[in-house]
Amino acid sequence: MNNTDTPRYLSTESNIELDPEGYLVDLSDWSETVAGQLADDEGIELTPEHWEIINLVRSFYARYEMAPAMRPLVKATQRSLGEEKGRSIYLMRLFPGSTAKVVARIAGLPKPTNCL
Amino acid sequence: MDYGLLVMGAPYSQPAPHSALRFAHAILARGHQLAGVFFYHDGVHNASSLMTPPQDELNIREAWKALHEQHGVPLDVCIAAALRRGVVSESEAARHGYTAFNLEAPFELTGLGQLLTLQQRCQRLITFAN
Amino acid sequence: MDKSEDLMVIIRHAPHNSNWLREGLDAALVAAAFGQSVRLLFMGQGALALCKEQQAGAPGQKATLPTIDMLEMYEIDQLNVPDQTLEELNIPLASLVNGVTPLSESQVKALFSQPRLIFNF
Amino acid sequence: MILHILTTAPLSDAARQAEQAINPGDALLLIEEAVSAALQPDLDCWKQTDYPVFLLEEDLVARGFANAASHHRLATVDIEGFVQLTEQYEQSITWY
Repeated sequence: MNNTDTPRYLSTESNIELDPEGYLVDLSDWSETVAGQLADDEGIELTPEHWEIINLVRSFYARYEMAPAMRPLVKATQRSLGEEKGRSIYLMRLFPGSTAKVVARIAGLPKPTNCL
Repeated sequence: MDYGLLVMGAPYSQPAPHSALRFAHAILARGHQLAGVFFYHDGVHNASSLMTPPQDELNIREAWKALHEQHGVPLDVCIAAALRRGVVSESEAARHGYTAFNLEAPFELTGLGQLLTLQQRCQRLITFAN
Repeated sequence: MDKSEDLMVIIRHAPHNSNWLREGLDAALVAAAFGQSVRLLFMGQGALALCKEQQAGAPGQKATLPTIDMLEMYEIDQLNVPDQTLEELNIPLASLVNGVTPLSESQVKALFSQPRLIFNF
Repeated sequence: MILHILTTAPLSDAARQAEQAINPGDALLLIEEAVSAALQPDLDCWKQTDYPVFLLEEDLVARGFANAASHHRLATVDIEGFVQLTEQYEQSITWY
Protein backbone atom coordinates (compact mmCIF):
# COMPACT_ATOMS: atom_id res chain seq x y z
CA MET A 1 0.00 0.00 0.00
CA ASN A 2 2.96 2.27 0.62
CA ASN A 3 4.31 3.93 -2.45
CA THR A 4 6.56 6.52 -0.94
CA ASP A 5 9.22 6.01 -3.59
CA THR A 6 6.97 7.33 -6.39
CA PRO A 7 8.43 10.50 -7.91
CA ARG A 8 6.75 13.70 -6.84
CA TYR A 9 6.93 15.06 -10.37
CA LEU A 10 5.73 13.53 -13.58
CA SER A 11 9.12 13.97 -15.25
CA THR A 12 12.34 15.81 -14.50
CA GLU A 13 11.62 18.59 -17.00
CA SER A 14 7.97 19.11 -16.04
CA ASN A 15 6.67 20.79 -12.93
CA ILE A 16 3.55 18.63 -12.87
CA GLU A 17 3.21 17.41 -9.32
CA LEU A 18 2.04 13.92 -8.45
CA ASP A 19 0.80 12.66 -5.13
CA PRO A 20 2.75 9.74 -3.67
CA GLU A 21 0.40 7.28 -5.36
CA GLY A 22 1.05 8.90 -8.71
CA TYR A 23 -2.23 10.79 -9.12
CA LEU A 24 -2.13 14.38 -10.33
CA VAL A 25 -2.14 16.88 -7.47
CA ASP A 26 -3.76 19.53 -9.65
CA LEU A 27 -6.33 17.87 -11.93
CA SER A 28 -6.17 20.80 -14.36
CA ASP A 29 -2.61 19.78 -15.26
CA TRP A 30 -4.06 16.94 -17.33
CA SER A 31 -3.59 16.92 -21.09
CA GLU A 32 -3.26 14.19 -23.70
CA THR A 33 0.52 14.46 -23.43
CA VAL A 34 0.32 14.13 -19.66
CA ALA A 35 -1.91 11.08 -20.09
CA GLY A 36 0.78 9.54 -22.32
CA GLN A 37 3.43 10.14 -19.66
CA LEU A 38 1.24 8.76 -16.89
CA ALA A 39 0.63 5.69 -19.05
CA ASP A 40 4.39 5.28 -19.64
CA ASP A 41 4.79 5.27 -15.92
CA GLU A 42 2.34 2.34 -15.75
CA GLY A 43 4.17 0.58 -18.59
CA ILE A 44 1.23 1.10 -20.94
CA GLU A 45 1.47 2.38 -24.49
CA LEU A 46 -1.73 4.20 -25.34
CA THR A 47 -3.60 2.96 -28.40
CA PRO A 48 -6.95 4.18 -29.79
CA GLU A 49 -8.57 1.41 -27.72
CA HIS A 50 -7.07 2.89 -24.56
CA TRP A 51 -8.25 6.36 -25.54
CA GLU A 52 -11.83 5.14 -25.94
CA ILE A 53 -11.79 4.10 -22.32
CA ILE A 54 -9.94 7.19 -21.08
CA ASN A 55 -12.48 9.47 -22.75
CA LEU A 56 -15.32 7.41 -21.42
CA VAL A 57 -14.00 7.63 -17.87
CA ARG A 58 -13.50 11.37 -18.17
CA SER A 59 -17.08 11.86 -19.27
CA PHE A 60 -18.24 9.56 -16.45
CA TYR A 61 -16.44 11.86 -14.01
CA ALA A 62 -17.82 15.01 -15.69
CA ARG A 63 -21.34 13.68 -15.25
CA TYR A 64 -21.16 11.96 -11.84
CA GLU A 65 -18.26 13.79 -10.14
CA MET A 66 -16.71 10.49 -9.09
CA ALA A 67 -14.30 8.10 -10.78
CA PRO A 68 -16.01 4.75 -11.40
CA ALA A 69 -15.20 1.53 -9.57
CA MET A 70 -14.80 -1.57 -11.76
CA ARG A 71 -18.46 -2.57 -11.90
CA PRO A 72 -19.82 0.79 -13.18
CA LEU A 73 -16.80 1.11 -15.47
CA VAL A 74 -17.78 -2.13 -17.16
CA LYS A 75 -21.37 -0.97 -17.39
CA ALA A 76 -20.44 2.42 -18.87
CA THR A 77 -18.17 0.71 -21.41
CA GLN A 78 -20.91 -1.73 -22.34
CA ARG A 79 -23.30 1.14 -22.93
CA SER A 80 -21.12 3.27 -25.14
CA LEU A 81 -18.81 0.73 -26.78
CA GLY A 82 -20.97 -2.38 -26.84
CA GLU A 83 -21.00 -5.87 -25.32
CA GLU A 84 -17.71 -6.91 -26.89
CA LYS A 85 -15.67 -4.29 -25.03
CA GLY A 86 -17.94 -3.94 -22.03
CA ARG A 87 -16.34 -6.81 -20.17
CA SER A 88 -13.92 -6.65 -17.28
CA ILE A 89 -11.45 -8.98 -19.01
CA TYR A 90 -11.13 -6.56 -21.94
CA LEU A 91 -10.57 -3.61 -19.61
CA MET A 92 -8.11 -5.52 -17.46
CA ARG A 93 -6.08 -6.44 -20.53
CA LEU A 94 -5.88 -2.77 -21.55
CA PHE A 95 -5.13 -1.50 -18.05
CA PRO A 96 -3.48 -4.28 -16.04
CA GLY A 97 -3.38 -4.17 -12.26
CA SER A 98 -6.09 -2.32 -10.33
CA THR A 99 -7.87 -1.41 -13.55
CA ALA A 100 -10.27 1.20 -12.15
CA LYS A 101 -7.45 2.98 -10.31
CA VAL A 102 -5.05 2.83 -13.24
CA VAL A 103 -7.61 4.28 -15.67
CA ALA A 104 -8.52 7.04 -13.20
CA ARG A 105 -4.87 7.93 -12.80
CA ILE A 106 -4.12 8.10 -16.54
CA ALA A 107 -7.36 9.97 -17.18
CA GLY A 108 -6.35 12.63 -14.65
CA LEU A 109 -9.11 11.93 -12.11
CA PRO A 110 -8.93 11.73 -8.33
CA LYS A 111 -8.30 8.27 -6.94
CA PRO A 112 -11.60 6.34 -6.71
CA THR A 113 -12.41 6.69 -3.00
CA ASN A 114 -14.62 3.67 -2.79
CA CYS A 115 -12.17 1.23 -4.26
CA LEU A 116 -11.20 -0.62 -1.14
CA MET B 1 -21.58 -15.85 19.03
CA ASP B 2 -19.47 -13.50 16.92
CA TYR B 3 -20.31 -9.83 17.34
CA GLY B 4 -19.16 -6.79 15.39
CA LEU B 5 -19.64 -3.17 16.43
CA LEU B 6 -20.09 -0.16 14.18
CA VAL B 7 -19.29 3.07 16.03
CA MET B 8 -20.30 6.33 14.37
CA GLY B 9 -20.27 8.87 17.22
CA ALA B 10 -17.40 11.09 18.36
CA PRO B 11 -16.04 10.78 21.90
CA TYR B 12 -16.84 13.63 24.31
CA SER B 13 -19.42 14.98 21.84
CA GLN B 14 -21.78 12.04 21.77
CA PRO B 15 -22.67 9.11 24.01
CA ALA B 16 -22.25 6.44 21.30
CA PRO B 17 -18.60 5.54 22.05
CA HIS B 18 -19.31 5.17 25.78
CA SER B 19 -22.34 2.99 25.12
CA ALA B 20 -20.36 0.91 22.64
CA LEU B 21 -17.51 0.32 25.11
CA ARG B 22 -19.91 -0.70 27.87
CA PHE B 23 -21.65 -3.05 25.44
CA ALA B 24 -18.33 -4.49 24.22
CA HIS B 25 -17.37 -5.50 27.76
CA ALA B 26 -20.82 -6.93 28.37
CA ILE B 27 -20.72 -9.21 25.32
CA LEU B 28 -17.26 -10.46 26.26
CA ALA B 29 -18.46 -11.04 29.83
CA ARG B 30 -21.22 -13.26 28.46
CA GLY B 31 -18.65 -15.37 26.65
CA HIS B 32 -19.19 -14.07 23.13
CA GLN B 33 -16.46 -13.12 20.68
CA LEU B 34 -15.94 -9.56 19.50
CA ALA B 35 -14.72 -9.99 15.92
CA GLY B 36 -14.05 -6.32 15.34
CA VAL B 37 -14.99 -2.70 15.85
CA PHE B 38 -15.41 -0.49 12.80
CA PHE B 39 -15.26 3.30 13.20
CA TYR B 40 -17.10 5.34 10.58
CA HIS B 41 -18.46 8.88 10.20
CA ASP B 42 -17.58 10.95 13.33
CA GLY B 43 -16.60 7.71 15.07
CA VAL B 44 -13.16 8.01 13.46
CA HIS B 45 -12.28 10.55 16.18
CA ASN B 46 -12.15 7.66 18.66
CA ALA B 47 -8.77 6.78 17.17
CA SER B 48 -7.07 10.11 17.75
CA SER B 49 -3.83 9.72 19.71
CA LEU B 50 -3.95 13.40 20.50
CA MET B 51 -7.16 13.30 22.51
CA THR B 52 -6.31 14.66 25.93
CA PRO B 53 -9.17 14.52 28.39
CA PRO B 54 -8.51 15.69 31.97
CA GLN B 55 -6.89 13.00 34.19
CA ASP B 56 -10.13 12.31 36.00
CA GLU B 57 -12.04 11.44 32.80
CA LEU B 58 -11.88 8.21 30.84
CA ASN B 59 -9.51 8.37 27.88
CA ILE B 60 -11.65 6.65 25.30
CA ARG B 61 -8.82 5.88 22.92
CA GLU B 62 -6.97 4.13 25.76
CA ALA B 63 -10.14 2.21 26.60
CA TRP B 64 -10.40 0.89 23.02
CA LYS B 65 -6.70 0.11 23.03
CA ALA B 66 -7.09 -1.89 26.25
CA LEU B 67 -9.93 -3.84 24.64
CA HIS B 68 -7.57 -4.71 21.80
CA GLU B 69 -4.74 -5.68 24.14
CA GLN B 70 -6.87 -7.82 26.44
CA HIS B 71 -9.12 -9.46 23.87
CA GLY B 72 -7.37 -9.03 20.52
CA VAL B 73 -10.23 -7.04 19.06
CA PRO B 74 -9.31 -5.44 15.70
CA LEU B 75 -9.99 -1.68 15.62
CA ASP B 76 -10.63 -0.63 12.03
CA VAL B 77 -11.09 2.97 10.99
CA CYS B 78 -12.60 3.97 7.64
CA ILE B 79 -9.80 5.65 5.74
CA ALA B 80 -11.97 7.99 3.66
CA ALA B 81 -13.94 9.21 6.69
CA ALA B 82 -10.75 9.57 8.76
CA LEU B 83 -8.67 11.49 6.21
CA ARG B 84 -11.51 13.96 5.59
CA ARG B 85 -11.62 14.67 9.31
CA GLY B 86 -7.87 14.91 9.87
CA VAL B 87 -7.33 11.52 11.51
CA VAL B 88 -4.12 10.37 9.83
CA SER B 89 -1.69 7.49 10.31
CA GLU B 90 2.08 7.82 10.04
CA SER B 91 2.19 6.33 6.54
CA GLU B 92 -0.69 8.51 5.33
CA ALA B 93 1.04 11.55 6.81
CA ALA B 94 4.20 10.68 4.87
CA ARG B 95 2.15 10.11 1.74
CA HIS B 96 0.60 13.56 2.00
CA GLY B 97 3.74 15.29 3.18
CA TYR B 98 2.45 16.14 6.68
CA THR B 99 4.70 16.58 9.69
CA ALA B 100 2.25 15.10 12.19
CA PHE B 101 -0.03 12.11 12.53
CA ASN B 102 -2.56 11.06 15.14
CA LEU B 103 -3.59 7.50 14.40
CA GLU B 104 -1.44 4.64 15.66
CA ALA B 105 -1.68 0.91 16.22
CA PRO B 106 -3.75 -0.89 17.32
CA PHE B 107 -6.07 1.32 15.25
CA GLU B 108 -5.81 0.58 11.53
CA LEU B 109 -6.94 2.66 8.57
CA THR B 110 -8.90 0.49 6.17
CA GLY B 111 -11.53 0.68 3.45
CA LEU B 112 -15.28 0.54 3.86
CA GLY B 113 -15.12 -2.93 2.36
CA GLN B 114 -13.85 -4.06 5.76
CA LEU B 115 -17.20 -3.09 7.28
CA LEU B 116 -18.99 -5.32 4.78
CA THR B 117 -16.60 -8.16 5.56
CA LEU B 118 -17.20 -7.70 9.29
CA GLN B 119 -20.95 -7.68 8.74
CA GLN B 120 -20.77 -10.92 6.80
CA ARG B 121 -18.46 -12.61 9.29
CA CYS B 122 -20.52 -11.80 12.37
CA GLN B 123 -23.82 -13.19 13.49
CA ARG B 124 -24.58 -9.81 15.07
CA LEU B 125 -23.56 -6.31 14.01
CA ILE B 126 -24.61 -3.66 16.53
CA THR B 127 -24.48 0.03 15.61
CA PHE B 128 -23.79 2.83 18.07
CA ALA B 129 -24.48 6.27 16.64
CA ASN B 130 -25.96 9.63 17.50
CA MET C 1 -31.49 -14.94 3.14
CA ASP C 2 -32.75 -13.69 -0.20
CA LYS C 3 -29.55 -13.60 -2.22
CA SER C 4 -31.15 -11.48 -4.92
CA GLU C 5 -31.13 -8.56 -2.50
CA ASP C 6 -28.29 -8.60 -0.03
CA LEU C 7 -28.41 -5.20 1.57
CA MET C 8 -30.80 -2.38 2.38
CA VAL C 9 -29.30 1.02 3.14
CA ILE C 10 -31.60 3.51 4.86
CA ILE C 11 -30.87 7.18 4.23
CA ARG C 12 -32.47 9.56 6.74
CA HIS C 13 -30.37 12.71 6.51
CA ALA C 14 -30.71 15.60 4.08
CA PRO C 15 -28.04 16.99 1.75
CA HIS C 16 -25.87 19.86 3.00
CA ASN C 17 -26.70 19.38 6.70
CA SER C 18 -24.18 16.73 7.64
CA ASN C 19 -21.98 14.14 6.02
CA TRP C 20 -24.42 11.32 6.88
CA LEU C 21 -25.95 11.34 3.43
CA ARG C 22 -22.66 11.18 1.56
CA GLU C 23 -21.19 8.53 3.82
CA GLY C 24 -24.39 6.52 3.72
CA LEU C 25 -24.38 6.56 -0.08
CA ASP C 26 -20.67 5.64 -0.02
CA ALA C 27 -21.52 2.52 1.96
CA ALA C 28 -24.18 1.62 -0.60
CA LEU C 29 -21.76 2.22 -3.50
CA VAL C 30 -19.01 0.12 -1.96
CA ALA C 31 -21.40 -2.75 -1.32
CA ALA C 32 -22.63 -2.51 -4.92
CA ALA C 33 -19.07 -2.31 -6.24
CA PHE C 34 -18.41 -5.55 -4.32
CA GLY C 35 -21.26 -7.17 -6.18
CA GLN C 36 -23.97 -6.97 -3.52
CA SER C 37 -27.45 -6.12 -4.60
CA VAL C 38 -28.50 -2.94 -2.79
CA ARG C 39 -31.86 -1.33 -2.07
CA LEU C 40 -32.06 2.26 -0.84
CA LEU C 41 -34.86 3.43 1.43
CA PHE C 42 -35.07 7.21 1.87
CA MET C 43 -36.97 8.13 5.05
CA GLY C 44 -37.77 11.56 6.53
CA GLN C 45 -35.25 14.25 5.64
CA GLY C 46 -33.33 11.67 3.61
CA ALA C 47 -35.97 11.93 0.87
CA LEU C 48 -34.70 15.44 0.14
CA ALA C 49 -31.61 13.81 -1.40
CA LEU C 50 -33.88 12.88 -4.31
CA CYS C 51 -35.10 16.40 -5.18
CA LYS C 52 -34.26 16.86 -8.81
CA GLU C 53 -33.70 20.62 -8.60
CA GLN C 54 -30.95 20.51 -5.99
CA GLN C 55 -27.55 22.10 -6.67
CA ALA C 56 -24.08 22.27 -5.20
CA GLY C 57 -23.90 23.91 -1.76
CA ALA C 58 -21.57 26.29 0.02
CA PRO C 59 -18.14 26.66 -1.62
CA GLY C 60 -16.50 23.33 -2.15
CA GLN C 61 -19.55 21.36 -1.03
CA LYS C 62 -20.36 18.80 -3.71
CA ALA C 63 -23.90 18.30 -4.92
CA THR C 64 -25.69 15.04 -4.20
CA LEU C 65 -27.58 14.78 -7.46
CA PRO C 66 -24.66 13.46 -9.56
CA THR C 67 -24.27 10.62 -7.04
CA ILE C 68 -27.99 9.86 -7.13
CA ASP C 69 -27.83 9.81 -10.94
CA MET C 70 -24.82 7.49 -10.74
CA LEU C 71 -26.63 4.84 -8.65
CA GLU C 72 -27.95 3.07 -11.74
CA MET C 73 -24.38 2.63 -12.97
CA TYR C 74 -23.80 0.60 -9.81
CA GLU C 75 -26.98 -1.39 -10.54
CA ILE C 76 -28.73 0.27 -7.61
CA ASP C 77 -32.18 0.77 -9.05
CA GLN C 78 -34.42 0.17 -6.06
CA LEU C 79 -35.05 3.66 -4.67
CA ASN C 80 -37.93 3.71 -2.21
CA VAL C 81 -39.65 6.50 -0.26
CA PRO C 82 -42.53 5.99 2.17
CA ASP C 83 -45.77 7.77 1.16
CA GLN C 84 -45.81 9.08 4.70
CA THR C 85 -42.48 10.89 4.14
CA LEU C 86 -43.74 12.54 0.95
CA GLU C 87 -46.84 13.74 2.79
CA GLU C 88 -45.00 14.99 5.86
CA LEU C 89 -42.43 16.92 3.84
CA ASN C 90 -45.05 18.07 1.36
CA ILE C 91 -42.97 17.03 -1.63
CA PRO C 92 -44.78 15.70 -4.69
CA LEU C 93 -43.31 12.58 -6.28
CA ALA C 94 -42.91 14.60 -9.51
CA SER C 95 -40.33 16.85 -7.84
CA LEU C 96 -38.06 13.85 -7.26
CA VAL C 97 -35.68 12.20 -9.71
CA ASN C 98 -37.05 9.49 -11.97
CA GLY C 99 -37.19 5.92 -10.84
CA VAL C 100 -38.34 6.47 -7.24
CA THR C 101 -40.96 4.02 -6.00
CA PRO C 102 -43.22 5.28 -3.20
CA LEU C 103 -44.25 2.71 -0.60
CA SER C 104 -47.36 2.43 1.53
CA GLU C 105 -47.12 2.03 5.29
CA SER C 106 -47.50 -1.74 5.05
CA GLN C 107 -44.98 -2.03 2.21
CA VAL C 108 -42.43 -0.20 4.37
CA LYS C 109 -43.09 -2.56 7.26
CA ALA C 110 -42.79 -5.51 4.92
CA LEU C 111 -39.25 -4.39 3.98
CA PHE C 112 -38.31 -4.85 7.61
CA SER C 113 -40.13 -8.12 8.14
CA GLN C 114 -37.81 -10.34 6.14
CA PRO C 115 -34.25 -11.02 7.23
CA ARG C 116 -31.76 -8.95 5.30
CA LEU C 117 -28.66 -6.93 6.03
CA ILE C 118 -29.45 -3.33 6.87
CA PHE C 119 -27.35 -0.22 7.36
CA ASN C 120 -29.09 2.81 8.81
CA PHE C 121 -27.65 6.25 8.06
CA MET D 1 -37.29 -10.39 14.24
CA ILE D 2 -35.52 -7.10 14.77
CA LEU D 3 -34.32 -5.37 17.90
CA HIS D 4 -34.80 -1.66 17.26
CA ILE D 5 -32.44 0.46 19.32
CA LEU D 6 -33.50 4.09 19.70
CA THR D 7 -30.98 6.64 20.95
CA THR D 8 -32.95 9.87 20.55
CA ALA D 9 -35.84 11.59 22.36
CA PRO D 10 -39.32 10.06 22.00
CA LEU D 11 -40.70 12.68 19.60
CA SER D 12 -37.60 12.92 17.38
CA ASP D 13 -37.52 12.12 13.66
CA ALA D 14 -35.59 8.94 14.42
CA ALA D 15 -38.25 7.81 16.90
CA ARG D 16 -40.98 8.28 14.33
CA GLN D 17 -38.97 6.46 11.68
CA ALA D 18 -38.38 3.54 14.03
CA GLU D 19 -42.13 3.39 14.51
CA GLN D 20 -42.62 3.15 10.74
CA ALA D 21 -40.23 0.21 10.58
CA ILE D 22 -41.24 -1.83 13.60
CA ASN D 23 -43.31 -4.98 13.14
CA PRO D 24 -45.29 -7.05 15.62
CA GLY D 25 -42.83 -9.46 17.23
CA ASP D 26 -39.93 -7.01 17.06
CA ALA D 27 -38.66 -5.29 20.19
CA LEU D 28 -37.75 -1.71 20.99
CA LEU D 29 -34.89 -0.80 23.31
CA LEU D 30 -34.54 2.80 24.44
CA ILE D 31 -31.00 3.90 25.29
CA GLU D 32 -29.16 7.19 25.85
CA GLU D 33 -31.44 10.19 25.26
CA ALA D 34 -34.38 7.91 24.44
CA VAL D 35 -34.76 6.86 28.08
CA SER D 36 -36.51 10.17 28.77
CA ALA D 37 -39.58 8.29 27.51
CA ALA D 38 -39.73 7.00 31.11
CA LEU D 39 -41.03 10.41 32.13
CA GLN D 40 -43.94 10.20 29.70
CA PRO D 41 -46.17 7.20 30.49
CA ASP D 42 -48.76 8.50 28.03
CA LEU D 43 -46.59 7.94 24.98
CA ASP D 44 -48.03 5.62 22.34
CA CYS D 45 -45.14 3.22 22.65
CA TRP D 46 -46.17 2.40 26.25
CA LYS D 47 -49.76 1.70 25.25
CA GLN D 48 -49.36 -0.61 22.30
CA THR D 49 -49.17 -4.36 22.81
CA ASP D 50 -47.56 -5.46 19.51
CA TYR D 51 -43.97 -5.47 20.70
CA PRO D 52 -42.10 -5.19 23.99
CA VAL D 53 -40.35 -1.95 24.91
CA PHE D 54 -37.37 -1.80 27.25
CA LEU D 55 -35.39 1.00 28.86
CA LEU D 56 -31.66 0.67 29.46
CA GLU D 57 -31.21 0.81 33.22
CA GLU D 58 -27.73 2.33 33.31
CA ASP D 59 -28.87 5.26 31.15
CA LEU D 60 -31.99 5.74 33.30
CA VAL D 61 -29.95 5.80 36.49
CA ALA D 62 -27.40 8.21 35.02
CA ARG D 63 -30.15 10.63 34.06
CA GLY D 64 -32.14 10.31 37.26
CA PHE D 65 -35.19 8.62 35.69
CA ALA D 66 -34.93 5.20 37.35
CA ASN D 67 -37.61 5.98 39.93
CA ALA D 68 -39.96 7.34 37.30
CA ALA D 69 -39.54 4.13 35.30
CA SER D 70 -40.29 1.89 38.25
CA HIS D 71 -43.16 4.11 39.37
CA HIS D 72 -44.79 3.73 35.95
CA ARG D 73 -43.88 -0.01 35.89
CA LEU D 74 -41.90 0.25 32.69
CA ALA D 75 -39.69 -2.66 31.69
CA THR D 76 -35.96 -2.14 32.07
CA VAL D 77 -32.89 -4.17 31.16
CA ASP D 78 -29.33 -3.71 32.33
CA ILE D 79 -26.41 -3.89 29.91
CA GLU D 80 -26.32 -7.67 30.20
CA GLY D 81 -30.01 -7.69 29.35
CA PHE D 82 -29.17 -5.58 26.31
CA VAL D 83 -26.75 -8.28 25.19
CA GLN D 84 -29.39 -10.95 25.83
CA LEU D 85 -31.84 -9.05 23.62
CA THR D 86 -29.28 -9.06 20.81
CA GLU D 87 -28.84 -12.81 21.32
CA GLN D 88 -32.56 -13.32 21.08
CA TYR D 89 -33.25 -11.05 18.08
CA GLU D 90 -31.30 -11.99 14.97
CA GLN D 91 -30.95 -8.45 13.77
CA SER D 92 -30.72 -4.99 15.20
CA ILE D 93 -31.19 -1.52 13.76
CA THR D 94 -30.05 1.59 15.58
CA TRP D 95 -32.16 4.70 15.09
CA TYR D 96 -30.32 7.92 15.93
